[in-house]
Amino acid sequence: MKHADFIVISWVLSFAPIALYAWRNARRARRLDPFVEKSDKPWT
Amino acid sequence: MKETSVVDVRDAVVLLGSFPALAEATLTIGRGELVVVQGANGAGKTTLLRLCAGLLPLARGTAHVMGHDVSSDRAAVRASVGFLGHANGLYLDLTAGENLSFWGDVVGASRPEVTSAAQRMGLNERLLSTQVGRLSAGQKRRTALAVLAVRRATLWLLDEPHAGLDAAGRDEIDALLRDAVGAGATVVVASHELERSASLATRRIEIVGGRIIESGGRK
Amino acid sequence: MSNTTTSVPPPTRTAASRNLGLIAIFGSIVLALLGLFFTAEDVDQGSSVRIMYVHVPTAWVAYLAFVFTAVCSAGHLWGRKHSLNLDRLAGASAEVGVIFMGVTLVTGSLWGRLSWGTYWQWDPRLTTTAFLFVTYVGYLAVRGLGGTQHQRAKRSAIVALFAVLEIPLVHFSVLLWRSLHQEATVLRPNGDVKMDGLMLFSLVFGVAVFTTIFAWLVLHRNRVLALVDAVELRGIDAALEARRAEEVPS
Amino acid sequence: MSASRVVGVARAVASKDLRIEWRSRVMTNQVLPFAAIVMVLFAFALDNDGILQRVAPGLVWMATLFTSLVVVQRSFAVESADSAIDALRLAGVPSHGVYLGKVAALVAQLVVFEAVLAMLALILYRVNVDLHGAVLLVTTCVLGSVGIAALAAVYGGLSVAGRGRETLLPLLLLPAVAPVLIGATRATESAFGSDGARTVEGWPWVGLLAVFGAIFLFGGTLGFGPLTDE
Repeated sequence: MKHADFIVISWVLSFAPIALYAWRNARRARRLDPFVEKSDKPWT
Repeated sequence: MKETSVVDVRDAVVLLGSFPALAEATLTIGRGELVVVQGANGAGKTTLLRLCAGLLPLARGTAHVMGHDVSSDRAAVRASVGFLGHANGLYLDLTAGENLSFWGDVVGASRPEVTSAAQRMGLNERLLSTQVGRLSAGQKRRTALAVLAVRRATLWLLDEPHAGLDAAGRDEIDALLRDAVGAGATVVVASHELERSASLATRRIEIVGGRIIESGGRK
Repeated sequence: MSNTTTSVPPPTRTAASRNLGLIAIFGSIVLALLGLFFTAEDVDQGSSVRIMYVHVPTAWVAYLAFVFTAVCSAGHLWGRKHSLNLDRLAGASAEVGVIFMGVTLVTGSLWGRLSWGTYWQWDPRLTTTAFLFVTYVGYLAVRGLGGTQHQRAKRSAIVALFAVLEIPLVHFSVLLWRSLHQEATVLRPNGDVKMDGLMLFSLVFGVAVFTTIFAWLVLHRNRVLALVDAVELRGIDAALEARRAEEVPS
Repeated sequence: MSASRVVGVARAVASKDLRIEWRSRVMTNQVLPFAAIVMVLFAFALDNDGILQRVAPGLVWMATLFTSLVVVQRSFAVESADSAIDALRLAGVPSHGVYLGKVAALVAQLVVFEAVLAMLALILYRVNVDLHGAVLLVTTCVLGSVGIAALAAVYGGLSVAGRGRETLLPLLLLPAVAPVLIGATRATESAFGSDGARTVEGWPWVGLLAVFGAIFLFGGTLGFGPLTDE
């Protein structure tokens, strides 16, 4: 591998898990939404 | 109000995992009563006793034992309660005598107190020097009751204390419970044996589906 | 996944969290431009210094997350209300911290491959980080043990305080341990570099960007955990109904 | 909660634990042979006399750590076998006393194991120890055991006393005892004279072990009660 590859891989591996985590989190929230009521979401 | 009743449980919900073993149970027990709790397996008898002993957290409702809040002041509740569940709470590798003197040391009971508790439960020298793991079910139970006596509990919570005992053993336990009530203790016994508990109890209550239904009134 | 489910905004979104997310994304793009293109190469490290702009911020934020977890846990334990929300914040922060720390370990070893010629070096900071990663994986396992929400909160709060206590102890002991074998680290670059203005700015900017990402993730995660707990409580209502319907045997 | 009450409970719990272990012989008949075979297996795995002498201190402490996992699980399995742990919670017993008693019994057992492991290292790995080294070794074993036991009792109470969580114990305990492992191994290296280390160099590590032990013991005393009382 070339020098530049390491750097690109580092950056990708930094942001990919974060994006995956955020996406899964949003999906979880959408799935839970039908089972709760507005009073369970004090932030809205 | 809370001072006069030994147990005061209101709308108590207790969860085992996500299963409500107690579903808004309400119960008041006064000083000096000998209450028998009846109900089918899974009705919530054991859970009720464990709640009163401060061993289970309350999901909803309130529970006071000897005036102490079970959810916030468990240490005070436990200090005054003697609980005997399906397990005896003994160390199987130690002898009955070693078990008794360990609990005596831990709660600060004197040697004569330990000896007299052993005598009252009919534990002779031979039994006291036998490892608990080698004792019969009834002998283990008697050892466990002797431990309760050493602990000088004022509220006795017994879960199926007659289980696995022969007729003589059952009579012994009944006599002991009457003695304890006579000495000022309050006793709650969970049992599914109707005729035996009928002769013993000053009051019977029935528990169905995690809720308490008063059946037999005071005698 | 169908279009309709993804187009609906998640129920954890508010205007504030949305703006925070946009700032985080915009910041990440600027950071990438700075780190990958505009900054110069380091005199000693060459272009491998470009890994530092993600490696150092994620490491910092991971430690920040663990300290935040400890603060929330202490707040839960000693607060008068024993707030479950503080417990959920602690859990959310630890989860994000573990992810960031995992990222730190991966980028750290990639950087090590370039600078040291090896993926792993028993460098005190790297070693401490690896230990803490495992420690907080353990913390998350403790959170999953079950019981009531208050049991979970109390139990995990105490474990969190133990874990944060381990940070200085492990780091200190690993430092002492390494000081015996110094040849390895003295001859090789250890990650501290002399930086010019733009490089230093990019690094600090990176810390700010990742802190924003952290705040955004924790905000959402905390709300999802609140939903999970709420669903559990609503499940109790249903179970109570079912239990009441049990027939009284005749 | 008076201090004498705590000490009384600690003494009762410790002597009870040690009596159970003495009576059941699980330690002598099962755990000790396990520790010995680990030491022999290390010799097979590192098939070289020179290496064995150099790494002997590390092997002794690794074997100690593995053994401690078994010992701790056993220590709390005894409590949960017939729900004695419930009885302890119910007896209004100060949890500090239970904790300190458990730690004391664990330390006593670990020191015995370490003594045997060190003897095995002397014999199997041909390590030499002079008198000064022996004193250092004993001090290290006692203080190292305190550090391990102080943490192990907390995490053991959390993971073993609550049914079916035994697998959590190594995950929680092993990273946390890393500082103790480092300090104890270095001190033992000095005692064994491994790799040219001099005996006097070991004492600062012993000081470090004392500090770790004190911190963990303090934290454990505070945390054990709320953590095991559910």
